[in-house]
Amino acid sequence: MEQTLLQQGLQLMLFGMGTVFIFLVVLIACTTLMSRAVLRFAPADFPPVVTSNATAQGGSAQKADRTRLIVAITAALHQHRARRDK
Amino acid sequence: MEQTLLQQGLQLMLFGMGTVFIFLVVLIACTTLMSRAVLRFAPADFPPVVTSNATAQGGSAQKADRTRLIVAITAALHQHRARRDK
Amino acid sequence: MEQTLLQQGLQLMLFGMGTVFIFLVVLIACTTLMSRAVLRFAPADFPPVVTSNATAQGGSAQKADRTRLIVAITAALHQHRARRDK
Amino acid sequence: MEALLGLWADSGISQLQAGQAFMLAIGLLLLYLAIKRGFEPLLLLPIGFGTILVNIPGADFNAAPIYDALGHLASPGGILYYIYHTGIETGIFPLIIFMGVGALTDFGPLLANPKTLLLGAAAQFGIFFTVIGAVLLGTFNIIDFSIADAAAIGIIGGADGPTAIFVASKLAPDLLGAIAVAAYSYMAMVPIIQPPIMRALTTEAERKIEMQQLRPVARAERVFFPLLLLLLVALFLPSAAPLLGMFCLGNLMRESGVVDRLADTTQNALINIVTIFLGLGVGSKLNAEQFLEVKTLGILLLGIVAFAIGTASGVLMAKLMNKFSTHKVNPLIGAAGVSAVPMAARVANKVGLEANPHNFLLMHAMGPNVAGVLGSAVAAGVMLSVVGN
Amino acid sequence: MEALLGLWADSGISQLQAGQAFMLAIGLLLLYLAIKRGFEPLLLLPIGFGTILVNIPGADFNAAPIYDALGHLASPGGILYYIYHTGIETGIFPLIIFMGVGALTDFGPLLANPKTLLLGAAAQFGIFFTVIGAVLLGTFNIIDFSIADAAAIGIIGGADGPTAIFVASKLAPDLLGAIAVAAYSYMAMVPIIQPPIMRALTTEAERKIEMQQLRPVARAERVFFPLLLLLLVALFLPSAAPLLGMFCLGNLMRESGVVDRLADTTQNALINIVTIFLGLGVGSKLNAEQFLEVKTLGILLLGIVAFAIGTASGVLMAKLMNKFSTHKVNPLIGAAGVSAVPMAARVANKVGLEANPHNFLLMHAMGPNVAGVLGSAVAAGVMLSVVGN
Amino acid sequence: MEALLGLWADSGISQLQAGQAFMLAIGLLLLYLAIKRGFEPLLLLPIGFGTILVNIPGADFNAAPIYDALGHLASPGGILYYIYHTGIETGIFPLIIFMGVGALTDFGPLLANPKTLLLGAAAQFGIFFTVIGAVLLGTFNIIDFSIADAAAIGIIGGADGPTAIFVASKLAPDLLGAIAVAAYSYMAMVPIIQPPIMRALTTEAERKIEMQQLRPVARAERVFFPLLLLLLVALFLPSAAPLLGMFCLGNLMRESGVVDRLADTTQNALINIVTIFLGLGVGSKLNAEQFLEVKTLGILLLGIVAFAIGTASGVLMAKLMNKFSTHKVNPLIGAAGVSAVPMAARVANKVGLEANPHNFLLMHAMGPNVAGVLGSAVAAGVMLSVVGN
Ligand code: NA
Ligand code: NA
Ligand code: NA
Repeated sequence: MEQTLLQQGLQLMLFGMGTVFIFLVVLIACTTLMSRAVLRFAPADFPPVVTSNATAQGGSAQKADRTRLIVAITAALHQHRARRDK
Repeated sequence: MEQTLLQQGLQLMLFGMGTVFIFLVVLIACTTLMSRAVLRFAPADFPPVVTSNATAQGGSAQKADRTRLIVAITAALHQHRARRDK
Repeated sequence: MEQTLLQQGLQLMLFGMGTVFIFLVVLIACTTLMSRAVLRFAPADFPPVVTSNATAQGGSAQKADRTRLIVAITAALHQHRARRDK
Repeated sequence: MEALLGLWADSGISQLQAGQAFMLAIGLLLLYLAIKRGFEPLLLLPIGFGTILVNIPGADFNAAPIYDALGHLASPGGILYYIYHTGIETGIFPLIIFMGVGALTDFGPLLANPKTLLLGAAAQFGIFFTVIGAVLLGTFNIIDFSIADAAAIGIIGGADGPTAIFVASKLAPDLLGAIAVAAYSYMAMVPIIQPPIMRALTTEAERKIEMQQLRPVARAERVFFPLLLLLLVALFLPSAAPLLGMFCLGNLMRESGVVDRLADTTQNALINIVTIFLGLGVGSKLNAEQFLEVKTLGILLLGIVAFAIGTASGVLMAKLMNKFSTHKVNPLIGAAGVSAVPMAARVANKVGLEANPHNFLLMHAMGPNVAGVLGSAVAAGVMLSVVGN
Repeated sequence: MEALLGLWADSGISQLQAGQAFMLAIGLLLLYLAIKRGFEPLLLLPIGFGTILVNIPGADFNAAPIYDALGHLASPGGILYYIYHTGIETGIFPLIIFMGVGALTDFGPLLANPKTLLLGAAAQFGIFFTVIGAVLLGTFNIIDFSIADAAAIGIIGGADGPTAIFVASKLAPDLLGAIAVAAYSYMAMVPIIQPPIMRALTTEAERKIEMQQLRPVARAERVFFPLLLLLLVALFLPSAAPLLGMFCLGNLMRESGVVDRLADTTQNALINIVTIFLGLGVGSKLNAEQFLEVKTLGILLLGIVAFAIGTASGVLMAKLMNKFSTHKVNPLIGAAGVSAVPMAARVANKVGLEANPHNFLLMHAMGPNVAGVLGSAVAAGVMLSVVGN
Repeated sequence: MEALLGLWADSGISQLQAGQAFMLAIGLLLLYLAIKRGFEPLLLLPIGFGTILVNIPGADFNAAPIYDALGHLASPGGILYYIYHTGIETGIFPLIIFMGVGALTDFGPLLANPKTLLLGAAAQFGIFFTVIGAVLLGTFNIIDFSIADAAAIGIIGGADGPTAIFVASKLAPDLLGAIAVAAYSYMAMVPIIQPPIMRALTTEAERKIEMQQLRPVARAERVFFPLLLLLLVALFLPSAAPLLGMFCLGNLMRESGVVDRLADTTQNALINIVTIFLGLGVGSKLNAEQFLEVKTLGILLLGIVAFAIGTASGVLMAKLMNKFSTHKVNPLIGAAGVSAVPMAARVANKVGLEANPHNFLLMHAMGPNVAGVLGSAVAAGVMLSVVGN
């Protein structure tokens, strides 16, 4: 017997949302386990800075580079000034 | 009756130069109207610098970037010196 | 009569190594002649710096750029300090 | 008789030209939205431009190449033909874009608070609710949507451009133009669509909830996460492997730290080149015959429903999670689960600041935001495996 | 008998090898011009290198791939075969280059003084005069040029590489190598070709004319201009739409300010990559059979005539404009109407400075210079629509 | 009967899945080597990732596209199918990489001391010795290698990735995956493989030999060298022209100084993009059927033999040269003749410093190092012309 279009749609919804939830729940579990394992076996491996939204999707690496450069220049000038003021 | 090669060539020249001139004259007219409309309805929208040939075909964006950077550094140094000399 | 696989392999080795050596010996000869000709007819064409492994395979141009920039900044600061100290 | 036929032909042509003129106006509208209103310009500018090009009468941008009997090229095709058929029909461009998005994605906030993945899951309800909407329109003969059409339209609710284009190119290529335009337009309109729904479904007190600062995330966690995701996909959901595999490759290049020059090119030159051609290729589907259909109206209508339902589901899921957890989440970040990275996260932050000027939700919202990307890629995999054959 | 056939074959081969040896020398000459004389090195270096590669006996760079009966690849083709057939025969590479040129073009000077478009129009007379020249050579059976050949040769006078390659690849692929080499060589020789003509046709007083400083141009004008151009092309000249459409896309990306990362990639990585392969592909047409023809001599001769006539027409049109206008233009900038951007504008500036050391014509000459790009693209459109079928 | 068939099918599938599971582990191993151990990550990361993708059951990354009777695409292929067949089977990707390597190669040290080319020649003995090894395995029916297989395996000893991939794709595509993995893995293991051999074949006194500082090299020499090399290839070894021609093009772009923007893109965006896809394409050949063969074991075994013999030959040739020359060379730099640029040169430098802390051999070792690239490209040309038909 042919399924109606509506039956197909409902099945797709149930199967789809089910899969999405199960998959992401499994991912939560595995991620949590993985993080714990990492923190136990390689605890010293922390980056100096926490996640920043500057590097999130859309931010360009070049912009980040330029920022870092400006920071470096500013730092150089500061250091220089500090040395001079001694 | 077949056209001779020369006839074809002459026709191409007349039709071609005609089209080029008509098209570009129409473009002049439309551009002038467009510019007037812009200057009437959005007069405040001027860029700080007039057109420069540095950005014309052949100039690379990277070069411009580097130049801007050097300008920035020079400015920083100047500012710094000025502050120091106070 | 068919050649055995081993015969083919030995022939490939002899012909291959022979070609490699002959080709590179010819290249040595031509390169030496070319270098002599260049040094005789265009002696003034020396680069300021000798070959550096920084630019060998694997080094990225961007890194070199950044290095050059840092050098430039350092130089600017030095020059500035020198002038100040006069 | 001949005169009549001629008349018909004329009117046919003039009708076609009316359609093309209308599509030229649509193309200009998209350019206006991109340039003046800032609606996802990286995509809508090339899409709008492609729309104009493909609707220039007699310019044949979409013409197929013609080969003579010996297989030699007698007449080359139009450039949009080549772009669409090599890059979009094959799925290559959306997959490369997805690799680039992976290389630009920071999973740090998600790793610091993995339960926000649930918000990204819940927001996908918008997708499947829309499928039902399309199916109902089909069932009641209002618009003639097939189940494949319905699935492709639903994916608009994923709020993720390359996913939508990838799915639509496989399931409903005729609707690709309308679907892509709807997806990117509504993504750009997230700051208009989402806030009223977010405010309606939350109390002032809920919107004021401050969340704990995220813990720092180790580099090793960042490296392992794309591999873990890849293996789970490999084991449980191979139909999502093209999208999520390329995404994980980009992210691994980013986080491994050993191939920075590859990651850099992926994030810049490569994704930019492909974005231009992807946009033009999508634009080539915005031709009068395929776009000026009642189906397009249906798609635009269903698309906004999808965004609204997805937003609501994310917020409600966050409220549900708060019933079972001691670490309260601010339900506003649930709305970021639709993805539309990073716009939806910024919206959550902004609405949060209105309620509590010291409450910066941005980083907290980035978790569900990228989770939404994964969620809709999973949903896409399900659709491709269920409907795709 | 067999001995004779063998002899013939041998001599045939040795003759072929003589041709190839000659072409290797041509390749080296092009490299010399590019590297030592600075003749348009971005194109002539890859073209010269491609010329050498394709003429290496037995290296098969131009070999077509061979497929077995089942459609599997039995023997892959040479890399130049793939480059030519995917990128040049289809027109894709010249169009992408044109997009890049659009992204590098500043229409500011043209917008500040739109009537300089007339100079760009007049200079295209070089194109059509050359067509007549080629047709006469054909009519009197000196060289056997068809009308399509004549049109493709004429476009050399457009002084615009991608336009010439695009037109030649459609109308006269056999002549593509010679046409591209002539176009780029003469563009590089503009500082030698143009000044005598410019001096001969102008008086000292005319060369001293100082022009008013250009008005500043609003950003909105810059954004609207490519759209305006695109719409005029769409309405009046669809056959020019591929070239000018891609050009306008590049320019819009540049000027819109909302897709800077796309514009940057278009101006750099993308145009550079395509330039290398375009050059190699053009070089692949510089093989002995196709290049060592009396036609090539005709092309080289007609090409320089085209440049000379174009230069003269531009200058004379400027003088004509001065008869009807109160704002005098310096007729030297008319020579920049041939395009050859930005070389011809620099030449106008230099010749102007000789007459009046305080007269900087560079920015004034950029207007007709970019107008010449548009003018020859329009001419190309006419030729493709009239001769192309 | 049906039950039995079903059982067989099941076991067949489960067997296949065991193979795929094993290959997934191999992919993870390659990623581990790339990320954690720093083994040539630019290639091994994409190769390892491609290995995982292609072995995901049901993900069809290697599926061929299906066309209907009218030639329309009924079902698009997998992305790895497209990458392999457009980029690797045709030889295009390795050739573009070679162009990029040329643009990154500094021939200065080689030009300052051209006789080090002999060291690069001698080290190729590893290639041909390995051919004999493979042939012996075939002759005694231990592993069924053909002469084409043997040649492709031998090229591992060239210690040059793109050359190995180019040759293997033409002579033994089934072995491509194993050959590429062996080549890159052993290149990464050069610091482990070479030093014992170098120490065993040299005396302490020999290792202490200090070499004269290299003379400065004129720019003209650098420009002429790739042209000279190209002409010699054109005259004497056309079968090596694809590899060495593209290499010379890259190097000429670098050294000519007139096309810096092209050289820059070749060294960065272009080589990076192609590296990613080359790696994925190679990974697509690491599928269970083609990799889980006894041949793979043979390849891995023969590959390490090739590296060892190549190292030894280079060192011994350096000692032989010292018998006939007054300018002594330190025999350690002979080991750099295998190529594996720049790793092998660094190893020579390190082992030299152990014997004499003031003896910096790095620049001296760069000469034989890049000579080894040329040597193995020449060897590749010989193999393609002798075995390729
Ligand atoms: Na989503
Ligand atoms: Na022109
Ligand atoms: Na080698």
